Amino acid sequence: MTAEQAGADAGKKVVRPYGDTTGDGMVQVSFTLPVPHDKRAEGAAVQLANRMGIDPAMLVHAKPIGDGFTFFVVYGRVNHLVDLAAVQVVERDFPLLSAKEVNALVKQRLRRKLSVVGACIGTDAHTVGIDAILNVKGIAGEKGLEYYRELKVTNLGAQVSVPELVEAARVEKADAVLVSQVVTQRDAHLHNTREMSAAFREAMPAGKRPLLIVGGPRFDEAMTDELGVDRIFGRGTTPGEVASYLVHALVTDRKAK
Amino acid sequence: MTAEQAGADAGKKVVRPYGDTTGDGMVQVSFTLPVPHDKRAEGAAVQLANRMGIDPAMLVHAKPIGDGFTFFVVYGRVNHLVDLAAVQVVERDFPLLSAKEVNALVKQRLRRKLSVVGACIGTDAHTVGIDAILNVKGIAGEKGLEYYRELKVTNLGAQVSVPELVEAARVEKADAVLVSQVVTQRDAHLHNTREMSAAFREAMPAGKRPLLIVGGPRFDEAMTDELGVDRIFGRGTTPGEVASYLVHALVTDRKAK
Amino acid sequence: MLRLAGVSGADPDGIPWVNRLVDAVVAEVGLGHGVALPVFDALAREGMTDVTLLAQKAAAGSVRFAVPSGRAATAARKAARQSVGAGIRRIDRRRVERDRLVKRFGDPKQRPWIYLIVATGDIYEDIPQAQAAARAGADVIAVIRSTGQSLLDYVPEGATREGFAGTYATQENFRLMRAALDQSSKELGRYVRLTNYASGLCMPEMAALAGLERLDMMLNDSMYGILFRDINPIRTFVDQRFSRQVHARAGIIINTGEDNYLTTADAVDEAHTVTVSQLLNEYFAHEAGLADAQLGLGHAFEINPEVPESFRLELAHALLARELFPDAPLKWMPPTKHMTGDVFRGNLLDGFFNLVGTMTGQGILLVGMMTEAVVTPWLSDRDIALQNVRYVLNAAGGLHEDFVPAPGGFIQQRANRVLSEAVDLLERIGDQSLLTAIAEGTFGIMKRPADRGKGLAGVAAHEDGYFNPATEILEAPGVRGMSERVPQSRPEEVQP
Amino acid sequence: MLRLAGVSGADPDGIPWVNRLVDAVVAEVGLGHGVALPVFDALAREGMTDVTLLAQKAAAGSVRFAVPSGRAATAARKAARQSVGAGIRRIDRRRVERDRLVKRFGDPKQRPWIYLIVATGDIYEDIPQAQAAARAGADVIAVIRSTGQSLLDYVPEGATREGFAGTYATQENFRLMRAALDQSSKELGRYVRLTNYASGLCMPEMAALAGLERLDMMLNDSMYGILFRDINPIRTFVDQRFSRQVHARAGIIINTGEDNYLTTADAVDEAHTVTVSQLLNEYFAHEAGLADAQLGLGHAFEINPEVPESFRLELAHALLARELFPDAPLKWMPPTKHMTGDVFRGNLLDGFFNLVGTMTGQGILLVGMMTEAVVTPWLSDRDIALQNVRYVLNAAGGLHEDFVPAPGGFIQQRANRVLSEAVDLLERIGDQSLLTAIAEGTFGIMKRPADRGKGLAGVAAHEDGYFNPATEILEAPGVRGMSERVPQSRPEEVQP
Ligand code: B12
Ligand code: B12
Ligand SMILES: Cc1ncc(COP(=O)(O)O)c(C=O)c1O
Ligand SMILES: Cc1ncc(COP(=O)(O)O)c(C=O)c1O
Repeated sequence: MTAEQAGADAGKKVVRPYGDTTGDGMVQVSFTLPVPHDKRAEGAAVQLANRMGIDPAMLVHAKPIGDGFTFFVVYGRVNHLVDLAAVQVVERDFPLLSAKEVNALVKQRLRRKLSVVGACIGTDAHTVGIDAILNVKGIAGEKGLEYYRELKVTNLGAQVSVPELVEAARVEKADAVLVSQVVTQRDAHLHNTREMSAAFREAMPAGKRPLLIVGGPRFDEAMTDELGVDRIFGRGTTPGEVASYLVHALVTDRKAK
Repeated sequence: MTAEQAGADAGKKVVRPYGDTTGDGMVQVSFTLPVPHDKRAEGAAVQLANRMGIDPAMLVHAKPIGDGFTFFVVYGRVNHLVDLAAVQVVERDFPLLSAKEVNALVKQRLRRKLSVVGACIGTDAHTVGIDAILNVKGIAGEKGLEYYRELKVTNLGAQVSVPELVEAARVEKADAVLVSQVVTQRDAHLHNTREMSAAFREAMPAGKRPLLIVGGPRFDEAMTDELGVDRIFGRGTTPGEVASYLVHALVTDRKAK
Repeated sequence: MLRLAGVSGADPDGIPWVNRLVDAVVAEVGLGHGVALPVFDALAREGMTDVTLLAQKAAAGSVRFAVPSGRAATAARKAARQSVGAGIRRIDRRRVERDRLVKRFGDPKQRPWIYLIVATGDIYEDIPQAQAAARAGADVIAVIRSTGQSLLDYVPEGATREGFAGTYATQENFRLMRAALDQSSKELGRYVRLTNYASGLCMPEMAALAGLERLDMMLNDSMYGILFRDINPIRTFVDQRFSRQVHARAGIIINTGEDNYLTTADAVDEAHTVTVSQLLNEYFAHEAGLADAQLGLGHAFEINPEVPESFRLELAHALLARELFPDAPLKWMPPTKHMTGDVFRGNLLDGFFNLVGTMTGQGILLVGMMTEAVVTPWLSDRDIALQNVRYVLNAAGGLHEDFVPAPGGFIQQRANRVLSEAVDLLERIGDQSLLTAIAEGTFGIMKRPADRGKGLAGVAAHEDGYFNPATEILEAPGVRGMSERVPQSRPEEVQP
Repeated sequence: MLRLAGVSGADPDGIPWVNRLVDAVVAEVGLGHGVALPVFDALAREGMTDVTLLAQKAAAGSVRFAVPSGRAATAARKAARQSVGAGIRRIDRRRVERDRLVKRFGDPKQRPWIYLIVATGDIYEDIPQAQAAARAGADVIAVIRSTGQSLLDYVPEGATREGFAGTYATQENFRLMRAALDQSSKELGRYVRLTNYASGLCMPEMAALAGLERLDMMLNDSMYGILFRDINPIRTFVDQRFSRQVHARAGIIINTGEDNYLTTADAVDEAHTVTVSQLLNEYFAHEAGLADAQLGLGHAFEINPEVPESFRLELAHALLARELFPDAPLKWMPPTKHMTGDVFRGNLLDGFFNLVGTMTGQGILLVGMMTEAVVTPWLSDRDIALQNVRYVLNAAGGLHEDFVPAPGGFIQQRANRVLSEAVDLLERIGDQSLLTAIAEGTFGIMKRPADRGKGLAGVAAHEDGYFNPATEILEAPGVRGMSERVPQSRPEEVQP
């Protein structure tokens, strides 16, 4: 289903937030301002809420934190409309295949095992996400890529440096490189991903480069171009989606790459 | 202290919300959209957050409610600045007096008891707030206005109609009328206050009209003109503040009215 | 009573014909004999059968009323009995219907039942919200009515889309919501109950309409109207009796309002007034024919959370109620007074409230909302609140097995103290009278003298020959017995 | 060891002189004899006294190293003992100082102690946040270090303002934070403790720096580095022993890392691995001279909240740990794995976590954050979380009196089952060896063979004549006795 169809299906294009009545536009906001608690601070909080488009803004809670900070909770009506037609979503633009179908397609069309190299790069040591995708155990009742007979999976684990990753991709003749990034403080995930894609661009000519895929719970899936990767997977990804995408991008629709 | 002084005191004029680093601008938002949960709905939530000035917006939680609604939690950096110098606050512009001082000033200057009539008007039956201000018991360790020897308090209680209130004000020769409004759904408090001030304007000539005061936890104290009242008191008002204001407006600074 | 006789509809100004009729009767012959005799006498004289038509004529001033005597009186009494009896049979049928549906769809699996409010102020917004709530786990839906309704001396007509903090309770709104919840019950395989208010100046009418539209529970307190709506005490005691007789007949569970006291009085200092009120509500309820299983006696988690050991004090109070009324489906009310705009803290407090509910085996749990101090509940508030309840009941539903108040310890001592304060207060009330106690501000620190309050005009002493066919039927022997036999509304116990 | 001898500072690239010196020694004579003999021999030969200066010269390539023998060796040993002994005396002085300050400012009034993390990635943001947290009730502040630090083979230098999800652990950062918290302790009249990590490739150095800068607790686990950082198992076991000897001497409470297992393994299925690890940590700790009061053994509230009776299962596990280690200040860790972006639910779960903490008498409570699944904690998250803890401890602090697991009931059965599974596993480990068990993925379902992992290059067998003055001093008789005598760091028990 494309975004347009989805919009049409819903039968309406413009909506507002819903508190308890259609169109009431109600939202909840909380934040801290670096000012001591007094009336002026409360006024400042209302000002911020107004700038966010909340009007009238009900300041319902203000609590001093330490010396120079105040925490606020604001409720109110936001004036923005949400235009569903303008929503840009990375919809799944490839068919979801079963493990059997994935294996069959790789075997028939590629005629060799598809090589996948995975890692958590940088100083990130959160392997649970990439393991969920790669290890046999899988997640949410789906087996991971290791379970697919026609995929050859090399999982490098955590805290892999970018040069190590590039080298492993070369050695394993990787068709695809799967990188996980979970720590996002100070945009660590973005920095690391950019460093990774730059390294591959530098190390290999365009045609020889493996498909670059990153995943993690806080990515914006629309940022592929900005990050120089082929695809981004977010919260709640399942191995089946990843396998289907691999087949789509590397086997059935090579130009997609 | 005026708003300007306060701004100067803080030594800085422009601030941003504070997550864990100065200037990071981080806020938390939650709302429901009247759309079923899917990727498009998540995109719509991010769109709304963006319109509120949050960019990048991290959609961290999405949960379907019933058939056609989805609840979202978004975190992110808001781009607005808060200009402390532009904050408009109703600062207390009268001195805070003790009960003794209030009594003394009324006795010396007014030379009669000051008559106060209070009520919850409309269908509002939340009397705890107005009772806190009027009854001897008071609130937060302060006695209510009944405790002041030189004030004559008539508390009409709950669900008083506007005509009843105007009549009582006339009978009691009210110097001030104190009205409480706690229910705010569909702006009940604003409607009722406007109805009340209009009735007083109609029933009495400007010079004879009692001072009109409303209070309640969800009022915006800056709306006096819009509502046609002399003063608005919000969350956490104490009887002493109200008594001091009465003396200021009716005794020591009559023109203030 | 006239509602049971089938009077319905309203004049062009929205005043129901019932009220126009009563006004006409009272204007001519007063209230002392009841309205049944004059009305059915006039009906016979006019050669009519439809009481609503009579009301319309009376409103137009074209009917005369008198208190009949002799044969005319006997005939009027008979007609009245027949007409009202038909209404009561309709209520009986709705009760059988409920029992059938409960049997088909089933009761909630867990105790306490999960009770949720909707309060959008528009019946057509309330309906989807109620259905969403049911789907998310609510067992009972309470539709909140508009702030002003309790002081209206009539019941508005038709579907309504207005009101503050709730929309009006009307027969049509009852019908619409009950139908919607029947649909949800079917979908969910669990009978979803519906609640409204038999409270305020129209307490008896509300009770009748609830019975007619198969509502399942009603807020109905013997003193709430007096204390919180300043309604005349005598009127309230009379009305609550009649309304409870109707509830008894309809198999409706009443919810009493002790929680309200703790919003104005301190929950620690005045804990015993809750106990006393529960005992009074129980007494009046039994007297009106309600069975223990119909007594949703109220109490609440309203202790200031800053008080040391507040959670254990709540446990003590909740256990005391549980032990005093072992067969009543106690209604456990969430924190409201000490809720603030800090919604994160609010949701936490609600969780601990839920925990007390499950640890002490409460019957009905009114779900607390994190936005209690902010707005009437949003759709999402309700969802978050239900998730909270589900977590607590699922994760700690069996904790009561391991909860054994230390003998002679803090909890037992506290419960004993509240009980003995309650006994003292009851003795003091016994020495004076309940009306005096109320006048002196014993409950919810509200002072309400017996000769004051709203609706006083509607209070009249019975005169000789006073006749109310509804009370007569409801008080007939056997009926009381019936309600005694329906403690759990189990289908097999229903009278044929 | 060289840190204790006073080597400090770093080269222009930020590599500490300590590391340059060790590298130089290893390049010439290997690691088998320890570095003390070659270094102090060279020092004598160069006629120097300052080891840092020697390191600088060595880095420049202008010093030769050899393993001395005969008189030169005796002299080097003596000099080394003196120099390192001075460092250890500095640690002793910091310990006495702590005891004095605890006596002056006092310990927290309540158990569990409230333990809070700061993790801004900038020491100068961390400081005010830590102070705000202390003011809001935190008893222990843990400064989280940057993600990459555990795999650095050196300790960075100076105050740092960078890092992801925390800033670096450096001696200067330790000093700055300890000074700030001393100020807070004074202001608050309560000694606020400071925590960091003795973990990763620099475990022993961290321990030494912590002792020198009067940190009060350190995360220090016998297996964490192996399982979660893929550090060579043998290196880890060696390093943890030395670091624990230093902690024992410094009066530092260690925090073990069993909570981590439950982030990768299931908290119900693998509950017994936590128990086994606690027993191992206890064994290794005693072996290194730590007293029971220094054993902050870890465990966590990580059962999927959807599991029926999950709360009671948590109670069972927490009680088991409490009863197995009655004298240890157990460290109770909050939910992380099943936290989601639903911050309202998150705060609720944290409340029930806090409740288990107080009901089962845990020693140290790491405060859970509602934003666990979202960001490293914000200032406001910490405030909300502390408010949560305060509510629970204040409202239900005495509930343990009324909590009596039903004999033979759900909780007891569960605890028994976990214990017997733990015993079985220990027997299996006894049959093979701990290194084999680790290699096979017994803990946290991570497989870690003994001949793999990071830092393997730093592992060398002791050769004849191996000499480490620090271990010698720390293992000297009497010292062990001392740490046994300081179960609660009570001032009067301190050795002069
Ligand atoms: C488990 C855990 C740990 C474990 C990790 C164990 C391991 N071997 O992975 C341990 C205890 C070791 C740990 C340590 C730390 N952690 Co941690 N940890 C978590 C926790 C609780 C759960 C993460 C998780 O496993 N999620 C479950 C998996 C299945 O979900 P997922 O990662 O999102 O993966 C899914 C998708 O995103 C996607 N996906 C992910 N990667 C990829 C890759 C590809 C190619 C594809 C296609 C898809 C894909 O598919 C997966 C399946 O659906 C989170 C909090 C939380 N509740 O989220 C914190 C959290 C991630 N940790 C955090 C931090 C800061 C740390 C530490 C740095 C703290 C410290 N200083 O001590 C350390 C050091 C770690 C380091 N060097 O990176 C922060 C990160 C903050 C931020 N946003 O920047 C979090 C959010 C907690 C917090 N609020 O502070 N942690
Ligand atoms: C107590 C209470 C009740 C009691 C009232 C008892 C009584 N005699 O007052 C009872 C149980 C009867 C009740 C009933 C209802 N309530 Co009510 N109730 C509350 C509650 C829990 C506390 C209000 C309170 O007493 N606050 C304490 C006082 C001291 O604070 P305050 O009112 O803000 O007053 C201070 C200041 O605002 C100021 N102030 C206030 N008035 C004035 C006036 C003047 C002149 C001045 C100078 C200052 C001033 O000074 C006061 C002292 O500092 C709130 C929820 C909450 N936690 O806030 C809901 C709440 C106010 N109730 C609410 C509702 C909807 C109802 C009902 C309509 C529900 C129903 N349909 O059944 C009914 C009907 C009431 C009616 N007809 O109005 C809503 C209102 C929603 C909204 N924003 O519109 C609330 C917010 C709960 C909710 N989330 O749904 N309620
Ligand atoms: C018994 C009872 N009746 C009625 C109400 C509602 O108020 P009103 O009757 O004013 O609508 C309540 C409120 O909780 C109540 O407890
Ligand atoms: C014992 C132990 N060491 C260290 C850490 C932190 O990780 P790192 O050493 O990678 O900074 C933890 C995390 O919780 C831990 O439990």
